[in-house]
Amino acid sequence: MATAAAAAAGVVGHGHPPTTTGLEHRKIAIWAFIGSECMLFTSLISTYLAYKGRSVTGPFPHEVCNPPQCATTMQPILDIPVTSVSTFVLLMSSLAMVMGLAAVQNKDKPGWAGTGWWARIQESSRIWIMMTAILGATFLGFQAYEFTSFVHEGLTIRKNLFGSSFFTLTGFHGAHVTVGVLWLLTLYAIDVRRGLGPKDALLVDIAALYWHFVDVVWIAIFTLVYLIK
Amino acid sequence: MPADSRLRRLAQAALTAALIGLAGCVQNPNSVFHSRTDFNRDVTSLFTIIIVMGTAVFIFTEILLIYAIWRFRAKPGAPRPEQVHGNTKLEILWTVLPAVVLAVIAVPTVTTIFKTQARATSDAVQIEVIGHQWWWEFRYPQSGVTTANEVYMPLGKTIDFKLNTVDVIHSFWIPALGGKRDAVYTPNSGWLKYRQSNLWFTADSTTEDVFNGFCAEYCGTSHANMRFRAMVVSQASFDSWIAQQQKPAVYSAPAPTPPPAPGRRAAAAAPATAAPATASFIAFDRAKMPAHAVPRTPIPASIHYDTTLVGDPVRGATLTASSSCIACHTIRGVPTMQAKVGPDLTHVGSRLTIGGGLFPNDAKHLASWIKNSGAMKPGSFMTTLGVGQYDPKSKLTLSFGLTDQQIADIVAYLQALK
Amino acid sequence: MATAATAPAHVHSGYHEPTGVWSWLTTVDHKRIGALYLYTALAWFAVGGLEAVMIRIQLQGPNGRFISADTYNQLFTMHGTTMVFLVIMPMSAAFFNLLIPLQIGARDVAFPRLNAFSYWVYLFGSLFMNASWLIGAAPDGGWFGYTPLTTYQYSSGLNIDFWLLGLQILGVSSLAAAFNFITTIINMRAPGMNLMRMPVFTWMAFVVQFLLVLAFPVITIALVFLQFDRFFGTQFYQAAAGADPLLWQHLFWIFGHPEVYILILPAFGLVSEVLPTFSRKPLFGYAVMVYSAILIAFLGFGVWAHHMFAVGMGPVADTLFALTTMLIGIPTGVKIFNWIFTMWGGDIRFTTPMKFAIALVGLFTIGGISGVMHASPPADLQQTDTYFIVAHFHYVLFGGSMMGLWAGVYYYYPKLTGKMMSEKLGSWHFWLTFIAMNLTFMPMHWSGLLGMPRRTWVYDAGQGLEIWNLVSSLGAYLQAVAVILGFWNMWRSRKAGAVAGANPWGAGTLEWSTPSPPPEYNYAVIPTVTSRYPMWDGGMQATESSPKSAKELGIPMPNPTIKPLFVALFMTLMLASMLLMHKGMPTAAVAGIITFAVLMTLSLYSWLLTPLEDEH
Amino acid sequence: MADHSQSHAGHAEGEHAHPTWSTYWKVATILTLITVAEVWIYYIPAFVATKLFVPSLLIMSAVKFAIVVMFYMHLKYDHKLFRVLFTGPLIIAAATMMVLLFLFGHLFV
Ligand code: HEA
Ligand code: HEA
Ligand code: CUA
Ligand SMILES: [Cu+2]
Repeated sequence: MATAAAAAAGVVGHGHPPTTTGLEHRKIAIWAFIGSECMLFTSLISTYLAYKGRSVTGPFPHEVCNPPQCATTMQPILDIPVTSVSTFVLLMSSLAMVMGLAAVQNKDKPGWAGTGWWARIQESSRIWIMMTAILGATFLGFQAYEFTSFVHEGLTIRKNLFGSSFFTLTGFHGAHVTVGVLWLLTLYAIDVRRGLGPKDALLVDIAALYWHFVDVVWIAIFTLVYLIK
Repeated sequence: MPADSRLRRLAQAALTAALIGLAGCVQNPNSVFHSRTDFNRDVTSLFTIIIVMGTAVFIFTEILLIYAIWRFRAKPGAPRPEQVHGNTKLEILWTVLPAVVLAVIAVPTVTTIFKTQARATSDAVQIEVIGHQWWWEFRYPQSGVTTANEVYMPLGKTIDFKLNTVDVIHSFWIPALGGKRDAVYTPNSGWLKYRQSNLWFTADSTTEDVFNGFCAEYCGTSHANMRFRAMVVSQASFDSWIAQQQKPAVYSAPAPTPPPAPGRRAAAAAPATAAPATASFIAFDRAKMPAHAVPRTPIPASIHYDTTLVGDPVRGATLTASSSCIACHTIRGVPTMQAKVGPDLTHVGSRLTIGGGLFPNDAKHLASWIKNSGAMKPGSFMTTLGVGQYDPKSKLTLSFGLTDQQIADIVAYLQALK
Repeated sequence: MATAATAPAHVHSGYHEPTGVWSWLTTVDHKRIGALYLYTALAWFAVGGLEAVMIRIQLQGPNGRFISADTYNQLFTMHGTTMVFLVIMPMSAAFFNLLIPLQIGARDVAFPRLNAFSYWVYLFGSLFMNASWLIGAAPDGGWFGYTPLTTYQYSSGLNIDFWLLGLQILGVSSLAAAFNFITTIINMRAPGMNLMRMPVFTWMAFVVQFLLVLAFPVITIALVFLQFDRFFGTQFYQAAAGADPLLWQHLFWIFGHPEVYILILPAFGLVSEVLPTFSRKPLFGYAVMVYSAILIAFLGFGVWAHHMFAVGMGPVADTLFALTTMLIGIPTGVKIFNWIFTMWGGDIRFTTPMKFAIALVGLFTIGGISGVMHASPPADLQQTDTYFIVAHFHYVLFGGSMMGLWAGVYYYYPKLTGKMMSEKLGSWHFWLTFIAMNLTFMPMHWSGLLGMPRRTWVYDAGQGLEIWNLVSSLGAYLQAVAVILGFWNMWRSRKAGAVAGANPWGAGTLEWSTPSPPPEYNYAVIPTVTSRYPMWDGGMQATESSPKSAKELGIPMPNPTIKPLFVALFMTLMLASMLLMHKGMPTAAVAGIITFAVLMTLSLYSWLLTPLEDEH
Repeated sequence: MADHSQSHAGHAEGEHAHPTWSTYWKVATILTLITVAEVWIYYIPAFVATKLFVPSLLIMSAVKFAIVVMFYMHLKYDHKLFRVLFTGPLIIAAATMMVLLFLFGHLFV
């Protein structure tokens, strides 16, 4: 029987043998990578929380800092309204992302989304991918605004423990978003050059998984850093 | 519980047998098995259980292994052995047995944890231990005494050490008296609630003696040279030591007497020798110092000092109070000397060692130290003072600095500070 | 070994694999990459060992003056760092590369070019870190670089910068490799090779990859904090700013303890292959061996603070970590006893690999038991930071990891090179190593309990330490001889060794069905696996030679490429540029970082946009 | 890593039921609503003062986290292997964070 199996397998000699699980290599890799990222952000968030309320001088995230602790009275520095908006933007980018993936996966069946202009939009992977990138960039814009205004209000990465751990944590997340945006733009370029179809779905899928993960990390950060006093 | 105590007795026997020459032996002054304190007695009895258990497991496992490989060594032409794939019963057995052994270790472990980390008794002698690169500062908050590298404690009294550091992490360790505790920076604003930065024990089963202490946490260049001595003395001696330490420098600065020429042992030295008579017990008697407590670090070949030189403490006092010593050291009673960088020298003459327990406190070593501490102790932050000395930090040979005679004067003065 | 004589050498095969430097620089063949890992790691072992020998010369007698205090501190720091990150881990990686695809019946790893990348990053990273010796600024903060000692305030030299940047680089290598092997093992198993038929080495490798994936991000972050503190003046470890100096210790050991299982499990895996072969019996309790490893790995994340009992975490935390730590003794014990019972009732042949494997069982047990002794906090207060600890981790690291890896070298050398290593030399190598390592490390238990702190440049006379240190030093010198013998054996056997057949040891696992050395495509026909030991159960026959090339067989193989090497090089240079900051050249540093970042990204794109293989 | 891209791309997708775009929009709406709720209670001092504030925030963000992972990352529909690859690390990460916060005196003390 072993020989029979071998003979059968002989055919496999040409081209690639099917993967054991029938899944794509890169999809497994990206999930393993995401698992690893969990520990990365856990370390960052744990540090932020461990140092919560231990800065010896202001500005502080949620509390007023009065002299002598601070040279002059300093108001709580976190800007919840603005950050809420940027949070919303990032959430919407995830929506755009899934729409983009769906569009790519269904390229081969035109009209899958029904009829009418809205269906046409739904079927256009380029629109959604570019939209995701734009929303991501918008989020980064908000972050840039936030950082600069903090610096003007006297909170730098050197100022106090809050500054160090806050900028490093959110900065790491921002860096992840930046990479994601570049990745999406690359996909967009490919889409424009040769069009992304179902056989490239994987390319978009792994980018999407990464993007959504960066999004859920922000969900955690928004609550743990911004909302909990 | 009797079972435990029986085990303990058996263990004690096994230990003394197994670790003969290790536990409590004279040639091994720093053995961790000296049971001089309540702390070490608790640890030793716990450790004994662990060692006995460990040894048992070790012997059992190794014998099993050796027997197996001997018994089942290849025999020529032997048939293919039976292809056993496992045996659930056996595997359960050797999951349970270790669990039992571990339980035997775990129970006394937990009880000892809570016992040794309980609050120290309220009447305990408080000592603040402050690590510096690379020497130890000891403060007695109850009596306002500050000293360095030699910590005195009363026999039979509980001592509560609070650990802190001014720079990197150090670790306070007197093997014969107790375990380690790291000196991690803790803000003066009170000890952090979630960290136990203290260690206490009672030296109740020893005679008056000197024990070696070490820094056990790597802390930079001279980590190896960050030693100290622990003197356990009778309550009476301790009290008189404290009384003496509380005094300002007993050799009060320049006396009006005309400074005598060098070479003549002048009356000037007299106050130095006379002064100490005021206190009955000043310091542990050099003569009684056990051999293992006498440092044997060699003086580097590069440092020469003519021991026949006779110093004049009066000139020494003026020199000290006006030279760069003032940048780092305190000598209470001398207005110019209030710096807190280096060890407090108010009673340096009464100490048995210098340089962080590296050298005996005699003229030769003290002089060599002042000349070139960097050569005596790698990384030492004290400035090189001897003229013509090679300064390890600036990598230059000093064209100016103290002459041997000046150093002799300073040494004479410092030695007078009993 | 009967086969060895009759077996045709691989040179008989009709085609020749490309040779020459270029073919090695551009290779994406997992076997060649494995070989590169192996030889590089052994070279670093010589370096790390020589550092150890210098340590021992200095400590041979009291108040030694052989080297300066600063040099000593650099030596033990680099010795530890080298042995852990540049020797044991890459040597394990060598076997991952060589064996995983062969053992699961695959033709390569999932991402061949990423695999090459991992190796080049490791090579450049290790060279970078050791370049510090050339400017006399080798890392000197201890292998776990405790803050605040390693912050700029207390270590303003480049020493620590080399250390932390070096570790960042090496981390990239390990992580990339880990994702690669996880995918490979999950997704490239031959038909019939279900998880519970996988060779135990592959299983251990699988578990280790998860440890890597979860442990390395933590030290990466800890190092990022340190880097920011040193380079940008952040305050993560600045006690004066309210920071807790213990943050570093926690983050480091959250990585550090899993790391020690990263160091031992591959050796366990190798031994689990060697013992059955030479006992001619299957591994005892295969399933339990697998589960215990998973359990060890899992528990390994919950014990880190047992390295910190002296900092005063309070009784509750001490108790918690003491208990979790002790628990780990149980699954590990299961392994030890299962190995003994693998040999039990067997027909044991004492070949060199078998000798090393048995030595692991015996010696690791010693280290493990002393480990359990440290696990008791009150007792550990008398052990921690003394030579008793040094004894513990050398028994587990040398007696465990090193012994297991040497067993692997002797066992798989025929598969890698097609030649047998000399048994006579091997026997000498083993016995010398065995005696010498005990001479070196056993006395350290005593010097530790007699009050000798570790990391001490000198110890004073008359403390009862002279004799123990002298013996340790003599043992170390003897080890040097042993190592040289081992190296010599490897070197000469490549030419002089007897020709090895496909399965010289009469082993049972799949990799032994391939010719020695295997062709680039490993298996002309992807095997169908029917049992754990197909070579014993007649499920597989050995293929002695493979006359045809991949092209002739129409097997798609990845093209060689230099691109991963360039990406690795530019990444290393990018991080290395940071050094200039502390040389007072921030602009130059930034310029360097940007330049190399751009170059890296470009070569990365050109790598990603070229298909792996020619269309067919 | 363009490795092995040619062969049967998107293999896995075909096998599993897929969330439709309406699911996606529903999820988006829920996410938005929860976020609004979160920010809203942040501005109710009375509620912030209560012991419920922190737990409720944690729960809400946990829910957001979960639905994004389940629907947008289609873990709910995908091969269970991915669930293992993600939840395993997540559990270890969460546990580590808890213990760390305890050791730094922020939890249970
Ligand atoms: C290969 C690496 C490796 C391995 C596998 C281990 C395994 C273990 N280690 Fe070790 N350890 C290190 C490498 C390793 N260690 C290093 C490098 C350090 C020092 C770091 C530094 O400070 O520089 C260290 C330090 C270290 C410490 C800190 C000591 C201190 O600094 O104060 C502790 C404390 O608990 C410890 C414990 C253990 C335990 C309990 C195990 C267990 O996994 C061991 C389990 C095995 C056995 C127990 C033996 C076999 C079992 C049986 C035969 C069954 C019966 C046994 C019993 C019932 C006990 N180790
Ligand atoms: C797997 C890891 C590993 C290995 C294999 C070793 C191997 C050895 N180690 Fe150690 N060691 C560590 C890991 C390891 N070590 C770690 C992690 C530390 C802690 C560091 C720290 O505190 O920060 C440490 C610390 C350490 C110390 C304590 C230093 C101190 O605290 O002050 C000592 C002291 O004796 C020591 C000795 C040795 C010796 C003698 C060997 C011997 O086994 C070495 C044998 C090898 C050789 C002798 C090399 C022979 C090669 C040649 C002679 C060259 C030949 C060249 C050609 C043929 C080309 N090691
Ligand atoms: Cu202080 Cu080591
Ligand atoms: Cu550990």
